[in-house]
Amino acid sequence: MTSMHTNTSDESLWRLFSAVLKRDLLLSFRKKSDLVNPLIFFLMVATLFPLGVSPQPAVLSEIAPGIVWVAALLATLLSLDSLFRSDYEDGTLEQVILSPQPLMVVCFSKVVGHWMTTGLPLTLMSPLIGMMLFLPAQGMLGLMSSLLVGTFTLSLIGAIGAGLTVGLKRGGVLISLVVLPLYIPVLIFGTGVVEAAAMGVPYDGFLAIMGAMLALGCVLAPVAISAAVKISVSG
Amino acid sequence: MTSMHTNTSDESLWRLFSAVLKRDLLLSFRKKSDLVNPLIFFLMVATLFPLGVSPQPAVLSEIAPGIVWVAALLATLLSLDSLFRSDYEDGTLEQVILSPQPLMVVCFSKVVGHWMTTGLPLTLMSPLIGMMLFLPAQGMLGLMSSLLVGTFTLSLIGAIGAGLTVGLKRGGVLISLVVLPLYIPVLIFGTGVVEAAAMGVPYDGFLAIMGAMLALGCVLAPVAISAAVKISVSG
Amino acid sequence: MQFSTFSEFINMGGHGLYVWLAYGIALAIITANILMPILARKALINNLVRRARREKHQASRQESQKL
Amino acid sequence: MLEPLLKIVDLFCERDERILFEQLSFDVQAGQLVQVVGPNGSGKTTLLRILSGLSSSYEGELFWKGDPMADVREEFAASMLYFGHQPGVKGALTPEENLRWYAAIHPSIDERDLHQALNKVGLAGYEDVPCHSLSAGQNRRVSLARLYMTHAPLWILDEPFTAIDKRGVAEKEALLAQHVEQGGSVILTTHHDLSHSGPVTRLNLEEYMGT
Amino acid sequence: MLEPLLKIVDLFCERDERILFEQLSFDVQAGQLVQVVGPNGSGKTTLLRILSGLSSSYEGELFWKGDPMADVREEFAASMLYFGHQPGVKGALTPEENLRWYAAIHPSIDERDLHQALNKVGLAGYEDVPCHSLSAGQNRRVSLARLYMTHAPLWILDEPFTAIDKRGVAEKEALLAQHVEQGGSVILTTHHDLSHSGPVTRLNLEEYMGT
Amino acid sequence: MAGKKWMPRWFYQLASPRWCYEFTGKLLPWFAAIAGLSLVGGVVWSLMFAPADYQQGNSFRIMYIHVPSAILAQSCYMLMAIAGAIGLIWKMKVADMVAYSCAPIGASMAVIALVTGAIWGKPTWGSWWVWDARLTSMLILLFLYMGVMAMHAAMESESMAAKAASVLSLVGLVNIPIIKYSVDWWNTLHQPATFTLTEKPAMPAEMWMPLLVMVIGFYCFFAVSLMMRLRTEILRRERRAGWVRELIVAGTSDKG
Ligand code: HEM
Ligand SMILES: Nc1ncnc2c1ncn2[C@@H]1O[C@H](COP(=O)(O)OP(=O)(O)OP(=O)(O)O)[C@@H](O)[C@H]1O
Ligand SMILES: Nc1ncnc2c1ncn2[C@@H]1O[C@H](COP(=O)(O)OP(=O)(O)OP(=O)(O)O)[C@@H](O)[C@H]1O
Ligand SMILES: [Mg+2]
Ligand SMILES: [Mg+2]
Repeated sequence: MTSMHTNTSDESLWRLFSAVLKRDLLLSFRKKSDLVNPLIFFLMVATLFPLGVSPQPAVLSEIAPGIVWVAALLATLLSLDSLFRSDYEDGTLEQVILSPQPLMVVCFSKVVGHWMTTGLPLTLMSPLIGMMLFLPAQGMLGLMSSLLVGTFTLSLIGAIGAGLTVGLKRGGVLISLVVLPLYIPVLIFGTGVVEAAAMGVPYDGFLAIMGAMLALGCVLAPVAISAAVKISVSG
Repeated sequence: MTSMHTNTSDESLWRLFSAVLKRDLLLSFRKKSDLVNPLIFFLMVATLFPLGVSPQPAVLSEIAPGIVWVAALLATLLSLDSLFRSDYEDGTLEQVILSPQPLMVVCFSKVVGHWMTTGLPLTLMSPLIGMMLFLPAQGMLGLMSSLLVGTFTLSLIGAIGAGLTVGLKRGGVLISLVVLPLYIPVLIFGTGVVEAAAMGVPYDGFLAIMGAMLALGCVLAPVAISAAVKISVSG
Repeated sequence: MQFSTFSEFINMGGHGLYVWLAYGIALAIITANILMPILARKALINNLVRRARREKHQASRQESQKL
Repeated sequence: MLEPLLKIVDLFCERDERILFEQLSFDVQAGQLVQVVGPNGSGKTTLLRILSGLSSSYEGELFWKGDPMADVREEFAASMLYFGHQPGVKGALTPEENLRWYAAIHPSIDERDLHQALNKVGLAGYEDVPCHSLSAGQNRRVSLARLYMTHAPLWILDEPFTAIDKRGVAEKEALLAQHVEQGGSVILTTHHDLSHSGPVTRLNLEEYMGT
Repeated sequence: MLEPLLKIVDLFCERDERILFEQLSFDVQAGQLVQVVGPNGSGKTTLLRILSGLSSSYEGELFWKGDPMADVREEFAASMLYFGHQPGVKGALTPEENLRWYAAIHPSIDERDLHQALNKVGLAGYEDVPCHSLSAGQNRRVSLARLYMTHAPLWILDEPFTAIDKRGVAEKEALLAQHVEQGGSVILTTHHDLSHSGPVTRLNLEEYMGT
Repeated sequence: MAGKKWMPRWFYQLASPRWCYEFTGKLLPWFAAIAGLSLVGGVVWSLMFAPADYQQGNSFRIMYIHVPSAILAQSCYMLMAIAGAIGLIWKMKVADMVAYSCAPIGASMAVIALVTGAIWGKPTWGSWWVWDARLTSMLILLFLYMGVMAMHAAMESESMAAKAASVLSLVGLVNIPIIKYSVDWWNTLHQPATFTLTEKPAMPAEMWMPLLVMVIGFYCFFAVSLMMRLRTEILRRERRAGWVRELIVAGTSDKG
């Protein structure tokens, strides 16, 4: 019995990444509801506004970019709470932390899995909601591209909050407090893109800024997420 | 050792009711954050709209009733998820079901406790948000009275959803799906009251309807809640 | 001195309400920020003193039991 | 002997296509200690949940003091104390508050015995520590303290000795023996050997295993 | 004897104003089975979490094969297998998928031994049943199957026999004995008597209790 | 701990709660004196002697508390995040305590800035609140503080709470410039700035002198409040240490 050294070569990292991703996707697909629920939530929140605010197309089309984005943001936020929670409760998170594999890669892989099961379908569904809220047709592409980039940033930032609150009994609302202020730049630029697109103004500048935020997130967030998870588990 | 019959006299029911209420309030007050967090969430969600939609007073004051109500609805909804969950997870819910005391009373008492720690403070805080969204001053009274009546109805309805989803690992989003459609009448009449009040039109008709919904809820919801809880636990 | 009479000073050229409200709230929050640590410190020290006394008491009782 | 306290007639239970037990009939008399035994996954927990009324996915009949269970559900609930896999202890409350709450929801639990019970389970001095900062065994002890406070004649206990240390187990066994001696009944599962509990009736689930 | 595998020097731990243990020093040699004993709440779980690296709220020093733990954290992680209060089994996955995932995250666990391991813990035939429809004991068996698949020399086990039936316990004990014989080491807590595991070194936490 | 040798000596002394307790005990009266003097002097100066603004009249006097509190709220966040980082990296307990003590002070400064701003807005803009870039980013700063405080409140163990809150405040620190930038941009897109806070008439000396005094006073008040909280916190967390026991036994005479 010899001690075993971790092989942190690229290839082994990639294997780890894909094993984690595969498992998380498998878990989501086994519980179909996990896939569908954020979508329905998105749809429902978006429908609340015509009911609560006003059904007039003129009013709705003006507030549509904001509403779609806020609904997407809330749907992501709510689904994030469970990102680490079930792993924490059944003890798998403990095992991941104790394993010699780099935690950062595991966390990043979980975030990717989360985005693939919420952000991506949300993006694909957004034109439907845009239509329901009378968003001009020329705004659709802007809506989708901003959501595509933005939801991943949201998942990355939110995962930090999820990691920090996973050890707490009633994380539910706390995660929103921690994460919502950090979401505001994404919200502002996201709606900026959609509004520009709806008015037919070029929006690639804004989209580039969103891309930059995503890149920054990809670099910094995994460090923060893994630190957060470690703190939560090892108290 | 003789068998013991339950004393279902009014007085004993009242004792049960107050014991449950006292414990739930105690739990909330021990974790102050449970009290404050829904409030901050309410505030934050309300802030998202000016950021996402438009900061112009004219636009905001038009959509203010809808936004305040949607934010209150979401804050109630999110805090509801934990209504039965922790009791379920640590096994106390099982014990409550097995006790000879009427489950309906226990459930109603838990809902009252929930409303006192979320709906009531939310109502008290609503004028602040109304102000930030440029709701006319004459609308404030309508806003508060509609929220006072409405949030209790929301808690009652939401508790049914909470009871149904408590046995599931990731209830988080599911409860929204179950409950949101039922919330829509409350939302419509609630914003109706606020809009009428803001325009200086009498709104007691709408408020009376909301009162009727509340009365109906008080009678029917406890039955549904206790049935839901029983199903979830003895699955 | 910008004001010639006291009531002028209070009135602040019609903006008295706003100015005094702002200064009053700021004063309240600042005092609270000074008072709260003082009170917390008092409560803590009382607590610690009581505990120290209790421990001493217990120790002496144990001594006497041993003897 | 008189009417049995609990009578089980021809119980059948199946989960996921697998028959856990069938044609299971037995009586629990007052003053009897029944240990349900069987390897992991043989259906002990399932049986106990059926008996306590937590689960209704079964076929067969149950009688409480001669009456069909459905008719006397409430009386049964008042005379039964259940202890499940989960200890049923709130982490944010202290042991004392937890037990007061139990006294409020279950008429057979007497609040006046509280301090004595905490003493007995070795938690004197922890009355005002929130339960989340107690160890696994201490948390279960809080829940077990109910046994010292109750007048219920029937106890249904699912692995009550999990995470309890040797001395604790011996004390709990003595308590069971005393309860049985005073005419109470106990149905329990445990992987421990019961050595201090007096006469034990064993119900081996493997004998009723489905085919 | 050579350098001890794990060396603990002057460990001190306090929780909520109460000193759990102090001046705790001991060595774990290759081929040694250490049983940590003590009543409920004496700090066994706390000690095991410190040793495994899950908790850092302690004072004192730990050495792995002579090197300070902080310098060889990764090597230590690769040679240690931890089994905690929670089984670490995902309810929505089958036993097989659960174990494959463990093999992916821990280099010392060998996926090729999977079926044999499931056989050994008595779960043959349950490979493709999701774990949430297994009993308490079966769930823990899934997690214990890792012991049959690992090459890690040091095992840290916190009450591994909870909810496991008699025969299962005997088998696991034999496995521990075999591991120790082959030069591996085990640190465990359990309220069972170890009767089939060969020589056992006991570490009684009561002796190190604070004043 | 890497890099031990290159740290100056005071850094290690600060790391000792006892030294820190004694050191702050010596500093405290000085800061308290300066804070008291400059705040009283500044208030009198700004309320009675500073000239009224030619446009806004006497409501302009609100600036003398609004601006210092707004500045302080921002620098307090920096201090909190930096102290948190030091606590995370060097496992320095005192830094954790500083970070913990900063949050409520910073939050209350943000509240003062918001409330005085709102009150000032009523006579100036005719509305208690506008969604202006500055105001919005101050509101978000308050939210960030609330998140950090909620984090502290939610965690049961002190060391865990300190670490979690530090991670959060560091993440927030990275985000603050982004938030500021985005909010500025957002406002210019939506609405031509009706009122700009930056476009001020060059202030005459008799206007900014009292402001300077007030700013100094606020900073000293901040130091006083922080040190008092810190000292209580040190006592609480070190209550088992010998020197605290001696201090307690020596008598409760030590006030401050
Ligand atoms: C709730 C409302 C308000 C908030 C949150 C707010 C916030 C701020 C902030 C964050 C600063 C920056 C301090 C610095 O870093 O230099 C500031 C400065 C300032 N504010 Fe406000 N403000 C509000 C309302 C007002 C109003 C109504 C006025 C006057 C019309 C005003 C006038 C000023 C001035 C003159 C400065 C100094 C400018 C400078 O130093 O750059 N503010 N305020
Ligand atoms: N989260 C916590 N916070 C504070 N104190 C705790 C916490 N968890 C445990 N403790 C304290 O630490 C002590 C030791 O707990 P630990 O879980 O290590 O005991 P144990 O020896 O494993 O007991 P058991 O046999 O019951 O599992 C307990 O007495 C408890 O009071
Ligand atoms: N939720 C469930 N859904 C479907 N089947 C289940 C469920 N829970 C348990 N089972 C099945 O029922 C059988 C009996 O489970 P039970 O929990 O009653 O066993 P047990 O005798 O208590 O075992 P243990 O000693 O491990 O606690 C198990 O083999 C399992 O496959
Ligand atoms: Mg079982
Ligand atoms: Mg333990």
